[in-house]
Amino acid sequence: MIMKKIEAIIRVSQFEEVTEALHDIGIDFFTYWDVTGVGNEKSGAIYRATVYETRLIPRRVISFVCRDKFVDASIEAICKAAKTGEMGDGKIFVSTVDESVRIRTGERGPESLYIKE
Amino acid sequence: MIMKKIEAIIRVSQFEEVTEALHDIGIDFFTYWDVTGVGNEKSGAIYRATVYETRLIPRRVISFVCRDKFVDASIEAICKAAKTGEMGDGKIFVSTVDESVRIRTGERGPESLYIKE
Amino acid sequence: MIMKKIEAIIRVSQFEEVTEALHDIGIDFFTYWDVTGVGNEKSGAIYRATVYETRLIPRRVISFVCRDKFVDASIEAICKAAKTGEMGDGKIFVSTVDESVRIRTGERGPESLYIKE
Amino acid sequence: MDTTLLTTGLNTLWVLLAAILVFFMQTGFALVEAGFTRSKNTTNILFKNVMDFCLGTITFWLLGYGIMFGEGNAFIGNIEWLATTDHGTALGIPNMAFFFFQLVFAATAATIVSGAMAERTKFKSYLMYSAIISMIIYPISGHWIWGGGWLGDMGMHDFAGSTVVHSVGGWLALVGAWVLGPRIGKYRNGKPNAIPGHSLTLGALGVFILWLGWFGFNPGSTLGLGDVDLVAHIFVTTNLAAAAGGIATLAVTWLRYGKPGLSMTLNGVLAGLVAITAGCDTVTPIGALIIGLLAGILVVFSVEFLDRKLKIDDPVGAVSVHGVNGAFGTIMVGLLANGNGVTGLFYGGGSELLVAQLTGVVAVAAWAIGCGLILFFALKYTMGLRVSKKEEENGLDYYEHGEKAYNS
Amino acid sequence: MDTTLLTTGLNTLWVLLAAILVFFMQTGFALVEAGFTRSKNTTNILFKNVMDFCLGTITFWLLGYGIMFGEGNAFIGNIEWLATTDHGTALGIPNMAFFFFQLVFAATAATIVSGAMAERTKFKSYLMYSAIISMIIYPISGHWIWGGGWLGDMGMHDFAGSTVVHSVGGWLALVGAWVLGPRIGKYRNGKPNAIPGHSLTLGALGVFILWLGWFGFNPGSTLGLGDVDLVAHIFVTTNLAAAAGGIATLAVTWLRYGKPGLSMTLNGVLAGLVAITAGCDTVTPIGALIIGLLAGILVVFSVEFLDRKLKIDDPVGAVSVHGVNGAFGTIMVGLLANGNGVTGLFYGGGSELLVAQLTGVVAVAAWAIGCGLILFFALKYTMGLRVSKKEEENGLDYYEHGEKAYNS
Amino acid sequence: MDTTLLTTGLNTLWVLLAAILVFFMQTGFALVEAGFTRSKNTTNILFKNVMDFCLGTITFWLLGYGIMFGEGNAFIGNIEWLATTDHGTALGIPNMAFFFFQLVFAATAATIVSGAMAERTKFKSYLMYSAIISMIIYPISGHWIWGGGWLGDMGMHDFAGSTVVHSVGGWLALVGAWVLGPRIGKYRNGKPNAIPGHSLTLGALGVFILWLGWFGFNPGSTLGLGDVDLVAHIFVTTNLAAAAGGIATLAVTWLRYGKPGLSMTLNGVLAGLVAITAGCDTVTPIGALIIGLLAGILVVFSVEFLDRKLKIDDPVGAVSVHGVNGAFGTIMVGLLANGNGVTGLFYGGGSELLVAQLTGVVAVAAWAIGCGLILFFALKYTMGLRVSKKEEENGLDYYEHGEKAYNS
Ligand SMILES: Nc1ncnc2c1ncn2[C@@H]1O[C@H](COP(=O)(O)OP(=O)(O)O)[C@@H](O)[C@H]1O
Ligand SMILES: Nc1ncnc2c1ncn2[C@@H]1O[C@H](COP(=O)(O)OP(=O)(O)O)[C@@H](O)[C@H]1O
Ligand SMILES: Nc1ncnc2c1ncn2[C@@H]1O[C@H](COP(=O)(O)OP(=O)(O)O)[C@@H](O)[C@H]1O
Repeated sequence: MIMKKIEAIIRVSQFEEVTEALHDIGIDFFTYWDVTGVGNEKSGAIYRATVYETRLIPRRVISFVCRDKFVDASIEAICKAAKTGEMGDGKIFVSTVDESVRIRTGERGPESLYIKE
Repeated sequence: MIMKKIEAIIRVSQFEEVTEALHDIGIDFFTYWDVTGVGNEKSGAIYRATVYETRLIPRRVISFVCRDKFVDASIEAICKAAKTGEMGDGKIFVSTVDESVRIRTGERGPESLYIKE
Repeated sequence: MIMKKIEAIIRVSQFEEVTEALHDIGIDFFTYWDVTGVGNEKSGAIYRATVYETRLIPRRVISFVCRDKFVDASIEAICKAAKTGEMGDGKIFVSTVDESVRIRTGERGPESLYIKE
Repeated sequence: MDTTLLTTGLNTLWVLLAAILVFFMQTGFALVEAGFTRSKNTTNILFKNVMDFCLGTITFWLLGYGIMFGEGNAFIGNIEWLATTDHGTALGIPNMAFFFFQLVFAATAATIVSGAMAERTKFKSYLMYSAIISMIIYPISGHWIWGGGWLGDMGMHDFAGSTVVHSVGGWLALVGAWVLGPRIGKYRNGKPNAIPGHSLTLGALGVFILWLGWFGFNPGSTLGLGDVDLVAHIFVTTNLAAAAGGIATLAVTWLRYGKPGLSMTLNGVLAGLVAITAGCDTVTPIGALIIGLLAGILVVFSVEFLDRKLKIDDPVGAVSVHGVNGAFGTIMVGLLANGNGVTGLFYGGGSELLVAQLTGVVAVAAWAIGCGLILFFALKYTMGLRVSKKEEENGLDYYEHGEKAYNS
Repeated sequence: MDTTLLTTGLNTLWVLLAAILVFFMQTGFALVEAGFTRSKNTTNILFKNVMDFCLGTITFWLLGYGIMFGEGNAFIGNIEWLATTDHGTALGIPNMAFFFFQLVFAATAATIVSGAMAERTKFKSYLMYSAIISMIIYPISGHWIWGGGWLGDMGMHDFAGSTVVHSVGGWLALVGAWVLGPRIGKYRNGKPNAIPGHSLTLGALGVFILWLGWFGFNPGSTLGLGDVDLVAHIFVTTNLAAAAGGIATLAVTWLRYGKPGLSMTLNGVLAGLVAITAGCDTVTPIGALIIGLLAGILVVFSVEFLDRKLKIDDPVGAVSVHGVNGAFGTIMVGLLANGNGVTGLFYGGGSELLVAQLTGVVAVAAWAIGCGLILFFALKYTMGLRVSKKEEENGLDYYEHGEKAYNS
Repeated sequence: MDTTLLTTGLNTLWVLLAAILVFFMQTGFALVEAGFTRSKNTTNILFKNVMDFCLGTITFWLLGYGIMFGEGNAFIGNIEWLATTDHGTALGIPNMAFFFFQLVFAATAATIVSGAMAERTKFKSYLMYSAIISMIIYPISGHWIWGGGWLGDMGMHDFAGSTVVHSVGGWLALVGAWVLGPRIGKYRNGKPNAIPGHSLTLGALGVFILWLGWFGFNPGSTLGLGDVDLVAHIFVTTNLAAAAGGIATLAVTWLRYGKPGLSMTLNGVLAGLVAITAGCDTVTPIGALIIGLLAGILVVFSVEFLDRKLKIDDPVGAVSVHGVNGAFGTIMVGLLANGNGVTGLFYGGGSELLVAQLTGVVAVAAWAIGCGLILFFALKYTMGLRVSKKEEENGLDYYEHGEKAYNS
């Protein structure tokens, strides 16, 4: 079974909704961190006497590895939950992962991604 | 020679040990950053009068690119050093890298990964 | 058309120059975050009475996905802008992306990477 | 200088120094409120705290001082523009010294409200209501107790302002937080979520500064050093209640939640301080200890009650600390007073004092809640009270000010 | 104690407490400067603020005090080693009390400069010029006004040091920032960029602490409590000007930039405080309000002018706050003075005072700018004034100190 | 008021204000300790600092005050519950004023210990030993010197507590840190590692606040303003020693480590302040300068010695700053005293004073170390002193409190 890595760059404000949407389709494991995105969206800013436009917008990356069959559902779920319709909603990138290891058990491959206990 | 990217999501508290374990097998270059992991592990938290369980646990990502032949040793080393045996020890993901460039010299491919002076 | 992900680990101090260099070749979208790099570069540090050398150097990761044909130009641009010639200038890694989605529109594939309004 | 000049000099020095300490409480409030809220709203909350002192200065000077201390009648003072009518000399200090001392108290009442309404209130509306509180609402109820009004005449004893300052602020905060509604994400399926503040360091620093300021707030209310024993006594009771409040909350959180919690304990210290404020001059050190302990317990249950039952979202605990404990401390005077001319029920003073205290607590609560309802609904239906969902989610700093508090 | 001892005791207490408050302003400056600059230079800017007080203490004690207050002539005092000649008793307080009070003022002047030159000045050169400012430059112009020199004789009135302290610091800052040149990245294609400071929380905390300290700075300059009305009056004027400064800047930024800006408003509060310093004893409360409002407006345009026209990079606004508003406030005394023995033009006092004020402003500006040019160019061509491009880009903390301010 | 009342008023005011300043030192300690440790333990260290003042307040009131100042015998005072026996009137101030002043000193001694034992001590055990220090250990040795005990009788001179307060805290800290053992990761292959604190900004802010507080600590120990020259003198000596300490450490770190280091220099300022505390009233300004310079040098080598040779892990330098420099400063009085009724060896006062000083230093060190050994071993073998490896690695905030200090 092939494993895929999904990286979604989203608005920080949509994070809760995306988490729930992923939960609903069975994705309960992921890793996230905060980044700065440079894209189409601009925002007006002021600092002391300087008014300026910045294209540096705070974003959050949600990253997880899942089995192939989850990819489409994940994309759909993220798209729905992360969309506001305004410029700057973000991107999803999918790539292939060769191997996965669960450190605690040493399990390898897709197996290491299942929920067990 | 094929190059692989290894990304290990570990407990922050195991970082020193993982660093040493990698050093022992000849991996001296890597990049890391702090992330939040959502997984099986839960932790009890309190804030003012609210007691709650959070699945958001601080983690560290260690990321490095190495030649194919280092992959197994790396996985083994990380597994040993990062393991505590309790839920939440983290994951290792391996994927393929097409190209690598050392900015300073412009060297490409696996060569750019060697230790040189 | 194939999509590639380029991840460049650079000095924070070269960030502005790299941004401009990328802009010049038409790359206007990317995501970045701050990381710590462990590599050849060392720096002297002092804390209270302890003088020590640290190999933990602040770095910035610039990450973007682009169409295949941009890869070489990007590498060249980054190399030029990020280079200081001293140890520790960083690395560029290129890998393959299977799918890309623009959350706002649901567009998929290379199309989702174009500048559109 | 002769003894008359020296006496005035000494008393004035004390009042002004106490006022400086109370002024510094503005800083404490700013830090506590910033620390207990998220970093995306930090510029906003700091800004509000800076501006409410600026606005309070102007409005209390313009009208508030006269409304509070002007002779007037039992319910309201006079319109005396620019604080020029002398209310200080009769107390043995210059009018401007008394005015400045009262000004920093007025600003304290106003600043309490911003914490409870943090992270979702429009900046413009904030400026509006903050000005009105310092100019009208606070001075009127203040007049009742300290300005020669009906509650003071009834014998109500609120030495340094548990009710006059803290309760008024607390009840206004209650109404404000209720009219606004909870922050997005505070309740999910009716259950309260934790929204941790961005820095307990700021919170703790703020509480230390407030504690410091209270050594001006309470003993400074003697307005002089004629009775040094009294002043020293107040230092001790104030400090004991604060310490007892902290210890009690520590114990309660430890027993109740399994772990000792700093965020709540910081509230406990403040609860002790608020509760002792009314009776710091008259209760014994043991009385202060009791008041502090009870306040430290009360604050936990009050926070829980607001959070879980009333579902009113008060990010910093302003209602429980200032409203509830201000009322509690005022009532305790009716029971535990034993000195400085007042005697409570437990020391054989009869129930008269207790009745006066209860009347005062209820009257001021009614006044503040009534005014709050009118004020906040009026704002809600005119300029609007709450920012849009988008602004709230992305942070007020970003949309309202275009300025983030933290950068690299 | 008898009344003589009591009088000395009371006055000394007041002066020493005021000095403590002014000392605490060092902390305020340190925080404002740290908050308004980037985190890669935080260790450096904090370090500079710690060291300038250390060095100022030693150098002002060694020589500065004598140069400022020694009888000397109209232009300079005397070489009096180790502050041993008594200048206090004549004022009714111990020499050491007066010395300590003056020392904290001297240190304030020196510390102003570090903000404008932040993020690019060599540490070694900083220590050098900071010592020279406290030892020589500040005391000489200070002598002119407060030490029995020619400007004081002319009738110039600078009660607490708008010119003596703030302008001197501000003009030196101007020259320093100009000689250094702007930070890398401040100008691109001739247009100014925003380089946001790393923490508005630190900025706001610093401003609150400075505001607090000003209640020592201004009223403490009475050097005693003989006239309590005057002392209380100064509290009120000082506070009103600060509040008005904040409100004016809020309004200007809101109208001009579309959003209310905290970073600028913090400067506005300080501008009001600096501007009222010269005349806090003599202007009326309404005069203070006017001075504060104008200062709050002036500071915005001054910052813009420096930033956009002169292209001088002053990261914290030291030149506009201390230099420009120090001068402005001093001049306003010539117009609005109305009490404490001086009367300005608008109150029928004639133009003499105004002329003296203008003379003082110009003379001190010339002195500070002249000294600054010599000092900073001398440093530039000897030990060097600016760090290398690499050090600046990677942060001064890293290269100059090997110590980052923030770690995990 | 008549002159008697005025005298009491003035002296009481001074003592209470000084006490407020010393109270604020709690904040300084909290910030220094938080800044010099890692962010995963920030809630914990702040919490400890809040609680030790709460507990100190209660325990010193309960028993400590009587044990320290009760007549008793040469070694211990009396059991006097609730600080009700009057020890103030004889000094010309109310008992409660003297009590409050002494309370804030006691709390200082206790709080010193938390820094050295930071990042690995169990919260429960901390509360325990902190209470015992304020209630018993500190008051007993305090009695020897300030309470009419044998060291005072011998002529030992410790004006404001280099030994009474700082050394006691420092030696207890030494034992505590030694019994606990170093933090995980502090030593690797026997060589000390740097574990940088999470915020030098907090560290610097804390040091500024401590410096401020010292203007209450030292001159406040006059307990009155009868001798204003003495009070002013103490301001100057205190400040000179602090500045000299900072400069000396700056120089040493620069020469020794190649770069000027802020973290160490902050310790240097504190070292100067601790060292001058014993003799601030009697040494000349030049004496203060010398003491400060030597303290600033001594602290560096002391930190190195502990770190490298003794391998005792003291994250904030409490032992070197308070223990070593407290002892050093006390001894220097034997050499450099020259006023306020005491004369040291160098000024022809003979060796008697020096002997008394040395005796005091040794006796108090023995007492503190002895008590520390009993206390910390007792705790270690009963409730346990150190958290588990897992808790330490993940941070005490997480496991002990369930509350992180910093959130987004
Ligand atoms: N090619 C890309 N590679 C990496 N990140 C990208 C790329 N394009 C967009 N992003 C990220 O997605 C965010 C949103 O993209 P943006 O272009 O602003 O909006 P939209 O996708 O709605 O047109 C950007 O801020 C950036 O972080
Ligand atoms: N499929 C995944 N994709 C990305 N990160 C993951 C994934 N599964 C786990 N992780 C990361 O690994 C951490 C540990 O995983 P967890 O499931 O809690 O424990 P364990 O692997 O021991 O069962 C998580 O907190 C998360 O950061
Ligand atoms: N194999 C690798 N995998 C991941 N990151 C690397 C790798 N090699 C280097 N880096 C990153 O690049 C940075 C610079 O590399 P370094 O070896 O110090 O300099 P240079 O590439 O000039 O020889 C390192 O700090 C690290 O962040």
